[in-house]
Amino acid sequence: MLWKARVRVTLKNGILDPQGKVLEGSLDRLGYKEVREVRVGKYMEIALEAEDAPGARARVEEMCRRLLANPVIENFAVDIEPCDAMAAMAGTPGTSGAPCATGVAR
Amino acid sequence: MLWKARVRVTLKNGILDPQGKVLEGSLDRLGYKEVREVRVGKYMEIALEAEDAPGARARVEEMCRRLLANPVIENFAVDIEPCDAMAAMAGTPGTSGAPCATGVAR
Amino acid sequence: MQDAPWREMGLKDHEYERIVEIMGREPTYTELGMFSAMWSEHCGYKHSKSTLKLFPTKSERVLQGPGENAGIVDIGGGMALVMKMESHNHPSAIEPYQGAATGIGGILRDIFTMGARPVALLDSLRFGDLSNDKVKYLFDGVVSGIAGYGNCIGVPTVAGEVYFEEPYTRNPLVNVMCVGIMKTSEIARGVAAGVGNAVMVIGSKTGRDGIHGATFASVELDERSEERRPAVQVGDPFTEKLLVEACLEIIRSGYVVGIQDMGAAGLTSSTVEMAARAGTGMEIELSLVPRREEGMTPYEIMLSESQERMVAVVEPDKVDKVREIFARWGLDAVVVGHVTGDGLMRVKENGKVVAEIPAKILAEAPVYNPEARRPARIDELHAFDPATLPEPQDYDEVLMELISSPSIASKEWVYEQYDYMVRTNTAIVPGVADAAVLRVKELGTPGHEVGIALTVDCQGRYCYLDPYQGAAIAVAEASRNLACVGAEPLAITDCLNFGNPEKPEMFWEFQESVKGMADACRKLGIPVISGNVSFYNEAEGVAIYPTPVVGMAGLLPDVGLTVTQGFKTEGDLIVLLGATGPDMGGSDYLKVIHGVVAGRPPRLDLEAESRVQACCRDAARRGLLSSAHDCAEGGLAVALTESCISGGVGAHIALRDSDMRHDFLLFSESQGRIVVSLPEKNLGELEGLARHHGVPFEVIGRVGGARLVMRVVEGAGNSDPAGPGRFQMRRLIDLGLRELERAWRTSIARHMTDGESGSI
Amino acid sequence: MSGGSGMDMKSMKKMKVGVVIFPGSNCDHDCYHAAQVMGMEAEYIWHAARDVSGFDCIILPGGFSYGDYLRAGAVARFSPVMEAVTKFAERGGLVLGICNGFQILLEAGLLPGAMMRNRNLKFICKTIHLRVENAGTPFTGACTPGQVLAVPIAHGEGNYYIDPEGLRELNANKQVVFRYCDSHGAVTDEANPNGSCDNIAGIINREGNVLGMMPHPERCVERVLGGEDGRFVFASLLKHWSQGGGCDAGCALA
Ligand SMILES: Nc1ncnc2c1ncn2[C@@H]1O[C@H](COP(=O)(O)OP(=O)(O)O)[C@@H](O)[C@H]1O
Ligand SMILES: [Mg+2]
Repeated sequence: MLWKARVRVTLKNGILDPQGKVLEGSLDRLGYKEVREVRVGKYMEIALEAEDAPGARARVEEMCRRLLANPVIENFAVDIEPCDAMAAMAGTPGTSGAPCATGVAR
Repeated sequence: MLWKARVRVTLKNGILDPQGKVLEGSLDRLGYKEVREVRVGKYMEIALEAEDAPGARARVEEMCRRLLANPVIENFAVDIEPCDAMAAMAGTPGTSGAPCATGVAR
Repeated sequence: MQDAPWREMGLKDHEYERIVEIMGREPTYTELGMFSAMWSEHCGYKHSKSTLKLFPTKSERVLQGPGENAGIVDIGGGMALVMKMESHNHPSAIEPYQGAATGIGGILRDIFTMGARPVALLDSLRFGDLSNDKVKYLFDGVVSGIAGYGNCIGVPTVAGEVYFEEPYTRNPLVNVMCVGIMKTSEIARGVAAGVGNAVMVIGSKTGRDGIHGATFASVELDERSEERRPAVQVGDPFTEKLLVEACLEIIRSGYVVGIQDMGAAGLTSSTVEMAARAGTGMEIELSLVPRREEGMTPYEIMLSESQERMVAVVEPDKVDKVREIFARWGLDAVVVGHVTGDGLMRVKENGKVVAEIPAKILAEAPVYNPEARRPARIDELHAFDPATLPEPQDYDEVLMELISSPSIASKEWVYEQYDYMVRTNTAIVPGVADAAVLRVKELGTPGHEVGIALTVDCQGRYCYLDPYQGAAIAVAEASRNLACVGAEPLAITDCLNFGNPEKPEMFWEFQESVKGMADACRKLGIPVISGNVSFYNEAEGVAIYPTPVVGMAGLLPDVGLTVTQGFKTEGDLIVLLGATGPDMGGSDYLKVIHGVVAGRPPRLDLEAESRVQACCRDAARRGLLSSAHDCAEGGLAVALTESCISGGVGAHIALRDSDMRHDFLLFSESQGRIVVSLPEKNLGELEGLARHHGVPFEVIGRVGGARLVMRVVEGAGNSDPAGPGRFQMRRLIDLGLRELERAWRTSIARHMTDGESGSI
Repeated sequence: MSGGSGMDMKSMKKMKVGVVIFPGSNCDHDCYHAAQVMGMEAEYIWHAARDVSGFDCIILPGGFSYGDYLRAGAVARFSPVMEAVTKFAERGGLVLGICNGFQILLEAGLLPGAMMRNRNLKFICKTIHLRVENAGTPFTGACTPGQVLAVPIAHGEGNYYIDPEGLRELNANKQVVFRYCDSHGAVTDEANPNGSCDNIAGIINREGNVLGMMPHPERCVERVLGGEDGRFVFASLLKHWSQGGGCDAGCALA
């Protein structure tokens, strides 16, 4: 079965995030005074075959440990959803009814 | 009240994602033959004050349109969660009981 | 077919009628798309072709003039230099990072497609006023896009220019130039020769990105432009790096008959142009083209401008070898068709013909001779008399303001983002001299290699006031910049940026500029070997300044003898070669200090210009000079400031009085002037050279101290200008080097940090 | 200074340097050229190679391996050649990672710490100053302790990070080999171009045979390019080699 993993990679606590700081400054200048903090990370969508959700999660977490995140400075979090062929048409990365990566054939 | 917005910015359908292609190749060489596609985007966590969740969402979506995403090539999606002071200690960006941005004091 | 689909594609009704007439039938949708791309201004040069014929394009050194992907000149020793410049203005206005990045990708392909290894990039940039937030966003994005692509692919960006002027606010100019080096024996061309040979598509897969980019470049920007997102592509410098290596390998191996990159109009233009050049035809099968997306129509495949793709024509028995080489670099190389003898461009999808057009007809867009009309503004602007302006009280203040204006200030903020040293050939890095210098490792001896000098120049304001004169000055300045490092001009590549040529005033600007450039090229003996025209640079009816950018390459027999612009040694004499006149029209002094853009641009005496340049070059080659720097924007005072800052040493200047106002004396932008410094013992020899060349020569001061002090000697002709004055001296400028340097060096960074754009 | 201190006689065997080519390497030919200028014998090593024996030193050059997509060096470290390089290093072979090469060594775990984006978020290309903090390594033996070198940098991700404990260890073991400094040798925040932790520009492993540095010594071994301080690094290697500290012999820190 085809699954979609959403991977978020963020800098560990305590590690300075210059990109986040720059965005805070820019948002402030644009008038968003309510913003308290911005942290910038990476986001990946991975479409993969797996038996079940736990199986998919285990594989993706392994990919994160080996390649997708650098454990010295980064944390990661993985969400697994079934690929929804219908939603794949939508294009926007919704929160539910997740499009399968981008629905693009390879 | 303090909210936490998770912003995911992804390339629009049909737009080339060179990073995703390189990761696909690399994961394949590492033996993850089950991977069908990888798309790489950006991820931001924004801690902000707002009356309620819809209010927070509206503001963050506006930030996305104005600054955080380039509508010419990118889509964005926003999730809003209440800031959970307890979880803020955890450090890892979990899916629920979201830490507030990274819990780093400013 | 819906109502008049050709209009949406940018074709005129009469052009459509002509197509129907030639074809003897209505074209299919795919055919119409192919026509509209090939007959767009961008690919077809409809409005510019007849004017461009004015350029001189030959010299003993020219191996390839205009007409191929890039021009080539012989630099001796069996080696050749390849060069080309191109614009990516409209994509950069919409998506500055990717727009600029893919501009770099495209110009690189034009070079290695000829068989040359790209060795240098240059960028010529124009934006609006830097205090505008949108301008900052564009400027920041464009510079990081150039850096992102150029650095990643490992080609140094060695020189460029940046101007900030209001007319470029909505329509910035992003012109990029690439230079390559190759053996003359390895020149490859974009020809589809040899009936039966295989046609291969190489590199990235084809997606829906950039469909109709050529058309997009051929219309004015409007509020809908941001919605034309398919016209924006994402660059993949990593794939292109592999493509460079693999293409150079197949060219050297002799396996390819012809090769061409897929630029504007993608598969259509590359196949059609290759067939047309060879007088052959081609048949391709679209189902064989590797695709990134499902369900692409023939129209989309033929017009996609996905980046990092090439077309190669290969003898059938070499196909496997070519495939092998590409596989080693991790790239696709797929046979999609073959060369035919019938002159037809035939496109099939799953065996069914979807387009069939004579290649020649597609490649030869209709040629127009539009109406030209001198704009009314010219006379008004020329009527302005700078002498009516008040003379400033405090010249220190004026100089500080001038050197802090972003167009004059240091461009360090820009070029420090570029890797200008990779490949270890850059002998003169940015900011050190008027032109970049690269050694050619293959020629000469270690430490004394043959050098190539590179520069890009154009002052759009001059061209706005007088396009003929402004364009001629661009050529003269580029050549002068080469003379300052001691190099001899080899050839020009250009990028001609103008508004809508269908408007007679705009077309007049274009015509005048080409005439000005052509005349200057003839006079200075420099051929134009490649270039690019970018029309429709208008946003909401406001056109840019006419901006014919000149990219020039020159040759130095020995990089060890290169001269830089910084003053070096306390006690050296400072000499001005060339004469100063009241050339205030279009000057930075007028614009920055008085807020006026008017007058006539500086006079240009090409005879005098050529003599000054020859004199400087001779002096450099004889090793007489410690420094040389041309007087450009901001005139003599700014040139001296730059020489002081570059060298980290001050200067004492005493100018002979003339009947000119002191502000004119300091800030006039008279052409044909070079400030040199030299040890006193060389003075006689330099003076002899100046006399020999008939060049005005004036000792104006001495290097030393930590201040720039400029005085004017009032009274009779003086005999010892550098010494303590026996005459009445009026001090005009007295500024510490540190103060000058801080203002000049940090100006752009200061503009960029307040109200930072913060894009990520 | 004269470069080829270890190369007195023409007839003598030359020190043999292998320069790895990853897809996306840019400074491979620069390292190759510099090694030759310095009187070494240079040879390229393709990233798919599984054997790197026979070299006296291996250089992982600068550039953008795999486009530096995701993180600089993250993908390249899985190249087949890296297994061989790791074994080579374990046996005591000299490995020099320059810029992207340094990033790859970090990702591969051959050196501790990680690289982050420069603190100004921009690529930076310019000549900076370095202070030699440890002149007792095979890569700095021709330098004097505290010597200031002018060497170019060119990177977007050169902001070195290591946790406080790791930093203490680096310092305790004299593993910090180069620090960013001003022209007088003062290690100041102003002289830190990219935000690196403790101004670190180059570190060595505990065994003393694997060095990573962000600046590019190969870009300054010829006067015509404006500087020659990079010669010290190559001359150090030659010195070490000519004194018998060659390949497979252990090269633990003196
Ligand atoms: N966009 C740019 N890219 C790279 N280098 C640049 C750029 N703009 C300016 N430079 C470099 O900065 C230096 C000064 O440029 P400029 O002020 O145009 O000098 P000049 O008037 O002498 O031509 C030159 O070395 C030039 O190549
Ligand atoms: Mg200039």
